[in-house]
Amino acid sequence: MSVLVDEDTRVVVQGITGGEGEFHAGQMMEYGTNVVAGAVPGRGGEEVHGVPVYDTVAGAAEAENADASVVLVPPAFAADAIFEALDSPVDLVVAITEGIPTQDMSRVKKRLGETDKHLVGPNCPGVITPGEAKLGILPGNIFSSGNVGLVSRSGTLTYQVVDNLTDRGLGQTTAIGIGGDPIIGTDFVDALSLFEADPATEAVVMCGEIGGSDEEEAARYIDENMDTPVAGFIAGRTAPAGKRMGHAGAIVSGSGAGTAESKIEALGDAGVPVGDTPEEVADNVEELL
Amino acid sequence: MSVLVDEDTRVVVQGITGGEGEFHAGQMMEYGTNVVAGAVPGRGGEEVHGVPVYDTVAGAAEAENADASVVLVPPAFAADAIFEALDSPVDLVVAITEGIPTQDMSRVKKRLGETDKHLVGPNCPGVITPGEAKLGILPGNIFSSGNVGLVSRSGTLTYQVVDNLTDRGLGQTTAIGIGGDPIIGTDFVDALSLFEADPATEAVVMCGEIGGSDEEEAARYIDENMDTPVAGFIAGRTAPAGKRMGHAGAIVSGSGAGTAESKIEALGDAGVPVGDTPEEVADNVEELL
Amino acid sequence: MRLHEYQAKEVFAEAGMPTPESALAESTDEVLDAAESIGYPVAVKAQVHVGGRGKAGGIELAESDDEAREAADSILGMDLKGYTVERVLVEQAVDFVDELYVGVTMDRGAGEPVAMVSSEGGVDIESVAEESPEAIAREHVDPAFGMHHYQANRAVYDAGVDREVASDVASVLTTLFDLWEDRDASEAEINPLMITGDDEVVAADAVMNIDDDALFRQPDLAEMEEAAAGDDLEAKANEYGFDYVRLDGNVGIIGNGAGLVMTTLDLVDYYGGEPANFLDIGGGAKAERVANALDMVFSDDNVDSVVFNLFGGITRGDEVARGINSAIEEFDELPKPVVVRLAGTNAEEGMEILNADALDVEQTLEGAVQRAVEQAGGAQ
Amino acid sequence: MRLHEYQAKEVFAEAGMPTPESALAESTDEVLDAAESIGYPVAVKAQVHVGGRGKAGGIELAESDDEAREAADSILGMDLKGYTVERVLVEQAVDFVDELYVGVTMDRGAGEPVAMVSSEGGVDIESVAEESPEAIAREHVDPAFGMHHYQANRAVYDAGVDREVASDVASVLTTLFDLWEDRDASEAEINPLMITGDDEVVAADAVMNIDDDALFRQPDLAEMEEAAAGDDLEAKANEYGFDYVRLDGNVGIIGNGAGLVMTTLDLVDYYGGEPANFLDIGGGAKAERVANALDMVFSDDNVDSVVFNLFGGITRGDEVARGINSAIEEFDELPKPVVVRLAGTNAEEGMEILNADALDVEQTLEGAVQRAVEQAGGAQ
Repeated sequence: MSVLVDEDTRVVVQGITGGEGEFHAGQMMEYGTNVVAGAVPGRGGEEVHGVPVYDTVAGAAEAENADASVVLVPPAFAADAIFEALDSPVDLVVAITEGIPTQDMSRVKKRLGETDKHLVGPNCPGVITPGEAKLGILPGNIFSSGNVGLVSRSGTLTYQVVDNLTDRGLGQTTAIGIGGDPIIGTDFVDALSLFEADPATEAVVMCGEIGGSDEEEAARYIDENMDTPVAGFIAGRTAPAGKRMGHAGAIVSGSGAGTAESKIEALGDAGVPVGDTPEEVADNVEELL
Repeated sequence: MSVLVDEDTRVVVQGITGGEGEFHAGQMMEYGTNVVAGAVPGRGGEEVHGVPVYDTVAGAAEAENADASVVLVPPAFAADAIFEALDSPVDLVVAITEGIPTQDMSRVKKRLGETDKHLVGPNCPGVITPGEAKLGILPGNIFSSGNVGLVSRSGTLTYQVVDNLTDRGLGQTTAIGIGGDPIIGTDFVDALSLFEADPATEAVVMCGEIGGSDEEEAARYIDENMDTPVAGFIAGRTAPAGKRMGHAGAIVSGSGAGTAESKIEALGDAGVPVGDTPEEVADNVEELL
Repeated sequence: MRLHEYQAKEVFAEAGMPTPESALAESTDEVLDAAESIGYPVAVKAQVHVGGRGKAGGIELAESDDEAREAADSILGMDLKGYTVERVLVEQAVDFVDELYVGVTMDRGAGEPVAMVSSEGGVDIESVAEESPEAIAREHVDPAFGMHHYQANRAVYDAGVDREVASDVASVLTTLFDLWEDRDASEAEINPLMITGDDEVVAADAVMNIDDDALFRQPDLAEMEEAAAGDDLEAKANEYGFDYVRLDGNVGIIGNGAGLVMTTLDLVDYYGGEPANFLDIGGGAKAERVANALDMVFSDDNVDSVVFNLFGGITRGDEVARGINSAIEEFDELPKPVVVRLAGTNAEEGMEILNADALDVEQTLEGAVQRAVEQAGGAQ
Repeated sequence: MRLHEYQAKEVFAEAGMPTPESALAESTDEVLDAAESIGYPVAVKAQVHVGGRGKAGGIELAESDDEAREAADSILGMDLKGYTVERVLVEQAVDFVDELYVGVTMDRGAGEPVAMVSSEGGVDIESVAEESPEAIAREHVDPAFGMHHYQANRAVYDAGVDREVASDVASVLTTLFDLWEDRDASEAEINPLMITGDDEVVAADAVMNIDDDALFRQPDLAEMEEAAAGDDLEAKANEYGFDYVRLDGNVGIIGNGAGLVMTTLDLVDYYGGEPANFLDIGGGAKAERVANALDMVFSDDNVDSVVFNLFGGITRGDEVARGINSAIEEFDELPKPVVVRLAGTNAEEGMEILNADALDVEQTLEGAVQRAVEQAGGAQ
């Protein structure tokens, strides 16, 4: 079992003719992902890695019966690409692109709320169900199949934590990189509710970071609605206020909102052990299982 | 029984300090309508006809526990006034104003769809439940209480038909003027479904006119969903194509869509007798009851 | 309000739409000057609000001064379906290899705009819509968001537009949508959008209808309307602020409220007469408005009788009657028989005080219409 | 990217926002010229990205040439919380009777903008928000529709703004929202918005933060950033395309991926050290980028040791190692000790081939951080 994606997921890659798009489409296919088409306006009729390219996402999804898309287009065009995917038959959109203007994402979020679809990202590494499918740019080889769900705002930190888990034989059901932007599609609560509903997921790791109040809301959700145990990690304890730490969303505001302390405390109050180091997170997961 | 409004409806009049607003607020109150407040930006704290004026609809509705508003503001500001009412505690908005730009109404319609509220109009005479309340500019004295529901795109035509009904002692549960614009809030199907659900309404008169395809959709709805009998009238049989007949929405398109023939035929097919004259409509209602 | 082609093209060009070089001309000399400065071949196009100008002889191609003079002489001053041609647009003739259609209109049923592209341009798009609806790609646009870029692309690819010009056509559609929205159009279309041999895209025709209710915020377009005032009676109606439509019959009709006036027209027809017009004087019944309405209908030479059907709502019938009485006092003698019927609030009181010497007073709508049809010469 | 007050006011003025007359000056003479042309009294305001300029002596009022000279001499060149003042804005001093706050920002949690008005302007709005949140009227704005006019009105009336100026303040808020949207701001505010004795409304201060990710479509604003480049190291990071934040400690940190770099900082702190910076070199590990990153961290005099923590994802660890090796070959000798740890795909192979003569190679993240803290002088 898994959430969001599995071996049956049929994927359209938006931007498949670009450098990133072509490379990662190849990597996804190599991992076993069922990539069925690409979508790039003006490039319909071509082929990349043996799959057909269509001019529109709707055209690709209809012809190839796709149910998910991965957005690998440059930031200036990415919001439009997400709008297009949301207006096509696909149910899941995974947006990898970093650097989409926040106001664009605000409008995307409004549209998303008018649909029943899932958007993961943007500015995220994607979603992987080890051994079945990966939608995005995650390095498939560090993941292993198992019973731990993982949700994280950060890419390489996810890899670090997964590395620690895999080292101890703690495999994953699905790992979801929700992305480091201030406005994202799937948030912690959405991802946690998917894992809570998944019988195969027996524990969840949640890697948060400074900025916003998603982690605090997740803590409330965990406290009130979750039976599946959760282990936490929060990056950015040493970040100064007012500075953006790499991710557009990783910023403690001038007034002191969005600190690591606030998030660690909220998770602690919800009974979530928060590790001081990635190693400790793996320790905590072992204990919770 | 009645639909939409009754003696308990608590009404805010938007634009109550204007000429039309003040006059019709007075007329509504004289009829017995429970007008509890006015709303006009910049005029908060004043009084009109003894009811307090507030700067905002939300302020008025909260302070006076209102659940409906009547929009009597000039066309350039009317769409904004409707947006404001939809973003306040009132559940019913009756927009009387004629001449609101169609693109404004397109945006209003989108917002309306995001709420659970009712909008009647614009460019309509309003809603009346005889003997209980009128929200709008209808001449209360020609109506009488009874068991016939009435829904119409036209004001004075409604009065004419009501006159014919009242002459024969056929009173009304509620009469709804849905308005003559191309894009309106409550359409025929919405109004018919309200009457269908109202046990006191034993027959419905539906007065349509040329333009659009609302009457055709109503015919389908009547055929498939209504037990309450409906008598019809369609104005504009002699209207030439391409000319707007007074109402912004009363136009047979150049390609011949929206003709009276099409509507009369659709209603006929749905078992709705369509009168050739207002007298005949009253005859038909008598037969249906 | 419909813009003339030359006006719509001005608006288009301002927005960066590719349009052919052109100039407006009101005389043969102006046509020749324009043609010379643009360079032959040129098209000489009548600027009147009439469909099918080409077939009716309102558009001619000229490759030389002689041909341009001939075209100017034949088109300027000609009668095109009842309209006299006073201006022509002299325009660079585009050498095209393909013709597309692009348009934006309001879909009433959906309550939102729809953008359209078809590779079958240059012909009547309504026939295309009827005969092969799949040849028109449609994108409904969310009015809160406006048209997304992907929608323009999708419409273009779905319509099967050639890959070489697809992106330019998508830009044209985007510009057209933005214009439609910014200018409060009810309809904007380019038919044909010409594709030249070297893959240039050119708006060869331009249609824009503006929402009359939004003209208050489009002052420059509202001015174009004044410049292009048409029919005398319609201009008068505009001046008086009446909703007025001229028809072919001989029974003049005045009333209040669009639905009731339409019904009165329908009843004239039902009882065998022929309505001469639709005239809605709107709310109230001030003497001046009544007099203006009578003046309008009397000015129509086709009118043989008039039916005046008023439903007093908030305004009481006796007040309406006094308004009518004082209006007809302004005429020494009414030039045509007028049948009046009052209904609604205090209608009986009103009909009692109406000046029955000058007017025919009837008790019912049906009776009034029948009487007016009779006065106009009886059922046809 | 934060605009300077003078830049934000230029943008405001272009949009029709009422701003006081002002001029930028870089010398005492320029201050005097500006003051003379504007007329006394004037405010002389330091143009640096520092909060609380007034309290720190960065704003002075001048009523005469002498006072203006004195203000210019004291402010120009002064050190304001670490920034040298190179420019001042000389501005007409507004005689006010009331101070309001208006602002627009993105509410992350709601995913939509929020417009705010408070009658308690002129003070730190964040304290107002904490101490009396009801003193700030808020309107969430639907990003598809933009701000409706009623929302601007409602915010103003809900904030209890005086009736006499309410409509002007609503206009200011509308203009501010439109600017916020058109200019891709993350934050736009006026604090204080001054109300004069004759009910004029004037933006006495102006704050605009622009979304860095949207600068590509705000070329004129992007240019302002280059003109206002700050700290040397930050300028260098900008040039190299690194996400970089300078901190106070002595352990330099280089890594890939924001979350992992933040975690490395946290671990340095956890093991008793003090991080000197945040530096994210992003994806891949080309030799040039590695060399640039080392150059940056070595240029920071505070740095005593460096931890280089890379997680090879799609890029294999052995490739990363080769990138690091070839980068350090560019240095004759590394000026500061560097601890490297590689993880992820082919990490072991990578660590084996790392140049262990020049580098400290550690197997775990925790180990690497501890070693770097040690090299920098041990836990504090």
